[in-house]
Amino acid sequence: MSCSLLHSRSDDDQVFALGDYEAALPRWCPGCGDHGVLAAMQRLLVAEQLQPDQTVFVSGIGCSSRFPHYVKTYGFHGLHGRALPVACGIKMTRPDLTVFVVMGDGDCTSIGAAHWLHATRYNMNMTALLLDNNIYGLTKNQTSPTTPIAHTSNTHPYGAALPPMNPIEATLGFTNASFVAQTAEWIPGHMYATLRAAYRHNGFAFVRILQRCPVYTPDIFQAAVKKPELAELLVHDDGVVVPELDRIYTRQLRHDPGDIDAARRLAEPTDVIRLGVFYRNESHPRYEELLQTRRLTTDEKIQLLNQELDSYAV
Amino acid sequence: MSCSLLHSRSDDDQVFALGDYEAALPRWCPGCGDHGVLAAMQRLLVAEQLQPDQTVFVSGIGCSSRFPHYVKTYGFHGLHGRALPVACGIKMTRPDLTVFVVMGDGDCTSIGAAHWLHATRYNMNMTALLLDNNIYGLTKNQTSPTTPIAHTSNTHPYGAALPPMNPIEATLGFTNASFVAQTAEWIPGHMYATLRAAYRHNGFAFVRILQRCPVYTPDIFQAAVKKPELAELLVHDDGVVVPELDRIYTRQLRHDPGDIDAARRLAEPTDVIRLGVFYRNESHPRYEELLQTRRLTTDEKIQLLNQELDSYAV
Amino acid sequence: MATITQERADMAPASAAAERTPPQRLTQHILEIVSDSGEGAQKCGQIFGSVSAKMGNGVWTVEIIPAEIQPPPRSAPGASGNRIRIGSAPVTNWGDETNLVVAFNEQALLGRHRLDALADDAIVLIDSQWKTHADERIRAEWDAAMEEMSGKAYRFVEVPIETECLTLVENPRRGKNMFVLGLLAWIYGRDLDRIREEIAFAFRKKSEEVYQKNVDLLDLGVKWASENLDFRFEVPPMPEVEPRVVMNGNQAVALGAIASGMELIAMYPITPATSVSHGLAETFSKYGGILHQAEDEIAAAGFAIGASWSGKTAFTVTSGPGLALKTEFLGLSVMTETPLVVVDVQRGGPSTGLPTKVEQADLLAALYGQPGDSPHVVLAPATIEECFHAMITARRIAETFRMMVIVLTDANLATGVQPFRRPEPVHDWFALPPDLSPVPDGLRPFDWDPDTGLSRRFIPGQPGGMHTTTGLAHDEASRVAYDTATNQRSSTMRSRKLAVLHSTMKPPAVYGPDSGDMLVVGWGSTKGAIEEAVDRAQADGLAVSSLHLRFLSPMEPGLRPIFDRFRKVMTVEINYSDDLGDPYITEENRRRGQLAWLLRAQTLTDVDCWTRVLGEPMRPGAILRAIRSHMPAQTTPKKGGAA
Amino acid sequence: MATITQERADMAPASAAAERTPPQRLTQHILEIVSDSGEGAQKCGQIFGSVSAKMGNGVWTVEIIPAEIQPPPRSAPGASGNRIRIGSAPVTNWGDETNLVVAFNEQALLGRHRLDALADDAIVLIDSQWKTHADERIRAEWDAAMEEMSGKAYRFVEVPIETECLTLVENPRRGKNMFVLGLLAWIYGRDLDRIREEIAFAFRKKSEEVYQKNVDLLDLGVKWASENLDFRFEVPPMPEVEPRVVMNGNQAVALGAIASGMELIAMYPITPATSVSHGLAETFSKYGGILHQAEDEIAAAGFAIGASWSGKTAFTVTSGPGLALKTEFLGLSVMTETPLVVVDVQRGGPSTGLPTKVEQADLLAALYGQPGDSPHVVLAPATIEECFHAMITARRIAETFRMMVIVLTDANLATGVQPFRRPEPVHDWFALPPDLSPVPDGLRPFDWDPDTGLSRRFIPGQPGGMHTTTGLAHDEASRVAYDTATNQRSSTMRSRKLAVLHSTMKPPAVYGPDSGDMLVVGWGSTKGAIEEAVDRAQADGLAVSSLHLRFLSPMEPGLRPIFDRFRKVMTVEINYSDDLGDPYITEENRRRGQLAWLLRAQTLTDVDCWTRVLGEPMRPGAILRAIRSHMPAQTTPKKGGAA
Ligand SMILES: Cc1ncc(C[n+]2csc(CCOP(=O)(O)OP(=O)(O)O)c2C)c(N)n1
Ligand SMILES: Cc1ncc(C[n+]2csc(CCOP(=O)(O)OP(=O)(O)O)c2C)c(N)n1
Ligand code: SF4
Ligand code: SF4
Ligand SMILES: [Mg+2]
Ligand SMILES: [Mg+2]
Repeated sequence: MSCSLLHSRSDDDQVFALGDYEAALPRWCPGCGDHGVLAAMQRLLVAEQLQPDQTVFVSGIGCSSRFPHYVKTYGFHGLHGRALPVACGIKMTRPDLTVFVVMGDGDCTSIGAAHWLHATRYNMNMTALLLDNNIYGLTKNQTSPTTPIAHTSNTHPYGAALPPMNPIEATLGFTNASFVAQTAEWIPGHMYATLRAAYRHNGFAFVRILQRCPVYTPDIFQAAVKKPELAELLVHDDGVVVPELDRIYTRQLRHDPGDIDAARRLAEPTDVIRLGVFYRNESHPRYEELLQTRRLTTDEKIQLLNQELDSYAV
Repeated sequence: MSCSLLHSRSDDDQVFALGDYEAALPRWCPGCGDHGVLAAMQRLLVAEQLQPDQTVFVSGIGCSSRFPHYVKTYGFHGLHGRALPVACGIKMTRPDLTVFVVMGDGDCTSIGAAHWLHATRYNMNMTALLLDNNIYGLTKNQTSPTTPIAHTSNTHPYGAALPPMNPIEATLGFTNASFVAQTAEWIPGHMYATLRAAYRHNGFAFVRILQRCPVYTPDIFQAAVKKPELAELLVHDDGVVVPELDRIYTRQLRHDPGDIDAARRLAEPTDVIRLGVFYRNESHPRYEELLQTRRLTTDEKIQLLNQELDSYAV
Repeated sequence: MATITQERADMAPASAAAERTPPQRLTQHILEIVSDSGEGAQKCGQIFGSVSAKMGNGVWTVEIIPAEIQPPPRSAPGASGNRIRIGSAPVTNWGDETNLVVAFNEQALLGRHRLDALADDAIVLIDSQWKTHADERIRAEWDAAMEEMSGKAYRFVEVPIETECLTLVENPRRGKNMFVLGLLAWIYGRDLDRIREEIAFAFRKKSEEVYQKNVDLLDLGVKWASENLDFRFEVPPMPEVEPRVVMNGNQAVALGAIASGMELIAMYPITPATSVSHGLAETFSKYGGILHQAEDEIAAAGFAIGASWSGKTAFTVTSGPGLALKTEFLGLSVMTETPLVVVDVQRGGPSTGLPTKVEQADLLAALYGQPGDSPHVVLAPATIEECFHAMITARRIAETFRMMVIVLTDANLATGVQPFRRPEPVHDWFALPPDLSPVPDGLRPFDWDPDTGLSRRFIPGQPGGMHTTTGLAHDEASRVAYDTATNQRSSTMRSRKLAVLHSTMKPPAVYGPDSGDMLVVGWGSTKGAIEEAVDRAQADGLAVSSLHLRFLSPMEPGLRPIFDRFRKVMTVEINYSDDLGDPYITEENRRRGQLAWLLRAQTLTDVDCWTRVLGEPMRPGAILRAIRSHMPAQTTPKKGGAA
Repeated sequence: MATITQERADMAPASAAAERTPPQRLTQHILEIVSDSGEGAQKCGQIFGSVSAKMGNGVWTVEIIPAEIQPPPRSAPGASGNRIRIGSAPVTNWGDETNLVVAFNEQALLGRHRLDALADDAIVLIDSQWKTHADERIRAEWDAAMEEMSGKAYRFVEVPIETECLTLVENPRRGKNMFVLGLLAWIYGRDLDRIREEIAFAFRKKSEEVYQKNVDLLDLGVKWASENLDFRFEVPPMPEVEPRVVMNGNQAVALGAIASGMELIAMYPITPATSVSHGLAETFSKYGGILHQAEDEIAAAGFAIGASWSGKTAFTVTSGPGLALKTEFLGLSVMTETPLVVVDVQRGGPSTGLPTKVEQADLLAALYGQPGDSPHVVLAPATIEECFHAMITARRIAETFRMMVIVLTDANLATGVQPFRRPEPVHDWFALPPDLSPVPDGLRPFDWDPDTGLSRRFIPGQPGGMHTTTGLAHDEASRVAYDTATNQRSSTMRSRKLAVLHSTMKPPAVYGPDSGDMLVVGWGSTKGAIEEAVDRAQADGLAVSSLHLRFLSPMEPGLRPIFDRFRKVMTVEINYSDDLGDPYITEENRRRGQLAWLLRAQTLTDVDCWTRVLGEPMRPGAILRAIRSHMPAQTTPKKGGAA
């Protein structure tokens, strides 16, 4: 219905600088990993010169979901767990818009799990970020599905009972998954390259970003931050390659994102943290394209409606 | 909390016959696959001599969810999509009860998807059946997530737009999955053996039962029913082996349910219908066991409570 | 198509029998055809109904649907068919008990009998084969059924339906319905040409031979009737009426949505709302519309809100359990002032309740279900025609006021079929394409007008309009705001919009004299039945009038002055209320009908109520009895210190 | 622990300064300590509060929590700390504006000033370092802040807090709070031994050295105050009181749940309800209890219902958005008559609204949110002590009546800390283990007593009780039933239970004279503030009384007769209502406070309301002003034809 809207663009020649994408001053804690994600995203917006008024950030509720307030584009800060349905409604109505979705781990993998699974299946062209700090931050320290087993929180003072959910493994099992990647906010170069690959992917791009929460989970990613050898980069021309990291991140594995079986094997829990594109496949249809129809003028509609009414005539 | 309840059992020496498990007359359409599932289940109840008053069937809403009304045990016919949370609450409170869950494809994989994913992760000891007729039956013919692409229904008169969801593939991606199997209601022997294996598994056993709906999806499983060669049986001593089927179902594959990678490969969409146990792993902890605590007498509670109140004393 | 004269010439019955049996003139009659499901009674009824409408009768058709998808044959609960009320004036409701029934077997008949659906003196045309059936079990069932029904004065007419059909077809399950249509055509003098047209249309995808076979069965029925029956009825048509369309309330909602210019529906299937989407699934895309079947009702609401927020007002359709799930998103729509239209086709509750049956018990949930203060509009069409126009009104209000609008219909409107004046679509019904022009400097996304609370929303794509919409408390610039003043101010602005809408409304019109002993107040689908009951009451000399409300939020103005002119005010609703006189029930603890409760708070009038939750539409006769039994004694003071 | 004499001996200040500065005697005083978060103002306040309670004062403590988790230092919205009201009688609410504030920097102070939190003549002790800070930007901020606050008559006392602390510690961020505690100990004459005990307890996990350092800072504060301050306050303790405990409302709910014998909570985190589960997470398992953090609120409700159905009544705890999501399951609990206790700790709405702030706007959603007719109980504790006992009552009603019970508390009760009479647990508070004895022949799972609607539920494991519970309409045997009579009957039985419960209730007691010019009616956490306002109004000679409601469903009996004895009835609520006199607002379209709305329908009395949604607890002074401005003119008739 929105094809015609495409022609409503303005000042296409304008060049956008970082400042053009900066909105309210971020209110995250000092040292919060979300700051880094925001920086990488704004860098991407500049690099891709995305029209602020043609770009939308949709989020749920959580520390991470404050994201849209800090980017000077259109934003929708909705309900806890429900970012994806709103984003899908937007993209369906306005395929001309660039849509980013920002979710927390509780937001996406707990209360939002059904939408996560189904949005993956709809495979609409948007970029979905899971800012995974392994904890409920905004509500002050409760266990999330990705919280490591035995980690203590306010709801599990004696330690989480269950092994953590593996969002990459899960997404790879969702029908129609077309882009599944993992990166870490403390490796800006890798995060940027991954966000760019996700943005450029034509379909539903799911990126899990390992994110530090110095307040409630300071310990969790500490080791990985200090020891690059704990991370293994999945590299491939169809995935992400970040040459400048080669010196520090020597542990690298060539992985073809087209190989789903390999992707699933690599996604299984291990003590190394694998970063990169696990799976990518652009052959899946995009739901918004399947449903697009020609936009009618009111006159055309009236004519059709009269015909239809006649078929009900007494 | 309920250990003590275990001792409240009665007449343990009684022997139960089929009739002891028969309740209201099934109201499903003639030829509905649900009749067969009911028969197989009642056969299992007899074989395992399950105490009717110690057994609970929990369901959502749908044709298939009428199941509990037809079995003379305790039953909870709850809300559409919400059978699993209720079942988990029951099992947590009463580990002494045997719990079966009956869901439809819309029930489990659409509106109930979040609970499906999380109940798998909780891995409580119960048997969950997905009666998958690839359609919304009770509401009279709307597309479900498992409806084949291009299949027409009342909500998609021009054919389903998306490829069908693959529940086996999805479940195999869910963290903590411990038993994942598929069977077909038109092969009673195989269905029975699969239900028995699921029941005997200590953990959350998920069984997808391909189910015919002669009213709305008569065509879908017709070929498979007529042509045994379209089905491939996954056989293994730790899975299901049904010798009497060997003559008709010649297409068989030895698959070790302990091999997750193989399981996932076998679960990928193909034109053959694979039946059997894809994955089984009893090493995962069961949530209800992790949370069980000693049941206290009221006196003990009062004593503890007084201590706790004292810690708040002015 | 046949000309008038031809029609007349061929008006059934053209036989001598017709002359022998002069028709009895009636102003209205209710007939129904019941069979096992799959025997085609529904098609028979549909054709009879639409031909009657085309001949100029007022018509109200209701499907008789069994609880199961495919119930066993010859079972009472399995009765399936069609119930048609025809009149020589517009018919506004399904009426009282059935006057004439054609039953394919005695069990289907029994099902109807047990529901009290048949008039004491109903004429029952029944297939005689079962009475003398070879299977003695069946003969026994027949006898038992007759025994059970013996209390009533039904007038049985045994018809060898199957035997007759077998003279033309092998499998009577496929033919009986046309034979029966023939019987009815003769009894009610229906136009056979028109019937043949309908048959031709019904079987347009089948062979000429199939068509001929059905027409032969039709003629056989006419012939049998003319030779064997000694009664006929004539329900004269209305004088030439303006062009009409005939459809059910869900079809009207779907067409109304199209006429409103909305272009996206997100829904999740639920009875009895789903058929709205079935209609749209066929046609919506031709209008550039999009239908999204979501994974659940929550996602459907979110999807629709996303669509509205980024373009044009979208809508969602559901029923009780789905409304419950949408609750949180409805609050978000209110808080973010994102237009949204929500259609709730009410069914029997609470919980899963009675999915296929009618109830009006979602009113308070629609009004107050959302935690926090959530001002929004609730309106309830009273007729199938209004279902169409309500969608246009709802869309316009939603957009003008940046408001969530709930449209309450019910299973009675959703499944009732009735002819009404053909809508003539005009431009201003349709929403305009979203305005994507640049946002003037200094304008903010919530620049509430301090008087009206109205503000202009920004849509993505509008240069200069960038902002983040949030469900948290926010100020004019859509910034999250935790301070005391902003929350008080923004709450006031969201609420003010309802007062502004209210200020544009006129008091509702009283049906009947505008003062008297009793005023019956209703809302939604009960209008026709209430007004018919009021007409009869007035004919009996009772000083009763009625009032029907469409807007429940904001409540329609001027009620108190109207109420003051009546000695008693009573609502009639299809929802639950305690009955005075029952154990433990007092004036003080009595739980009242939902509208009655609202009106008491609104007008401080001691509004009484008479409500039932029988899972069926109100019968005018039952309402009339309630009116009689609730008439104020000449002595009662108008307002007692009730509570 | 030190003996009385020792205490007296060591009562601060034991200094000459004390003699120089005789304390000013007060009946109550409000003080607060504000700082950047992380500077320990909260601990300082907590110790002050609990020592005051132990000394026999009435106390009400409220945390001052910034919106962000870790706001930037020296920012107005980042003000973090503790607000303590002490009195020589029990303190029932947070009171009005603050009388004395200690601010670690001028920005934190400014945050409080902007919220109108400080009395015009408040004494402000503020760290002087910023005024003369090396960084001129900071000096400029200081000047700007002073400028902004110049409108008020605050009495500033500059204290070299940091400078002094640096004489003992390197990093003052860790020490200032103890120094300030010393200042306050001297000003209010707090017992230093008790303070040292509290410090010892607070740092029990730290080294002796840490403890000593803190005590040194404390003494330094006392010393500085005694040498430099010329004012002291004495708020005399109460005469010996019965044993008391001190906690917030969420802790009371958690302990009450334990005392009720419930053994399972299923929840999903949400502010401000979550801390109920934090407490239980620590201790519940010791009682044999189970805490399940579900994947969402829907699952939490389903899990609790499953637990209740198969064993003992379970409960769930949530706030507005979560209540919305539970709506469908609440309807199922009602329909299946499965006991369930739902605690809704209300926060600012609608939608995500003001998550950390107080509001009372879920009342109508709690009562009417569920589609269909869903009779259930809604009760609202009025004090922190009642939060404890409400859980015991709720559990008992839920079980006795097979009923869903919603307990409405709010952020004010949840976070307010107050001493109250120590509960003395007794056996009959606790639920009995489920009875698994065989079901007598012939008994059915819904054998409703025709008078009371009560029936005995069967629990899995009971031999002979096998049946299937369903959310569809059902009969006594729990069979799905679509017929008209069964639906009317079962609806009646579910509703009847409320009338029976109502018949056991007594009319509420009026606070103050039982007749007069105005009756102020409230519910929930506003009780203390309302009654304090009423006391003051009576002291000023106004004929005002108040009434506080705990049961909202069924509504408490006898209201109309009480209302009739007052010339005007007005509710005071923390929820939204339109104000008369605002544009477009008329008596007719005015949207009223939620309780006012209920009471109008219930009593047909023209109940007025004064409500605000400021996101903060009611201030007695504000209520008093509202009472004054709403007093009926001597001429007004009691009930006008309002609507
Ligand atoms: C329906 C609903 N349930 C619960 C909440 C409370 N809540 C807000 S954010 C949140 C989870 C935050 O954790 P996460 O999603 O991981 O985001 P983070 O804060 O860690 O970035 C919860 C439970 C809510 N706002 N709405
Ligand atoms: C909350 C809610 N939404 C929708 C419905 C309507 N509904 C009942 S069953 C059903 C789906 C039935 O399909 P499935 O789950 O596949 O079960 P089947 O009937 O095919 O066995 C739906 C949508 C409902 N009862 N409740
Ligand atoms: S609490 Fe954790 S996740 Fe939230 S803002 Fe602070 S550091 Fe970031
Ligand atoms: S509609 Fe299909 S699934 Fe439902 S009962 Fe009939 S055959 Fe079975
Ligand atoms: Mg998180
Ligand atoms: Mg199905």
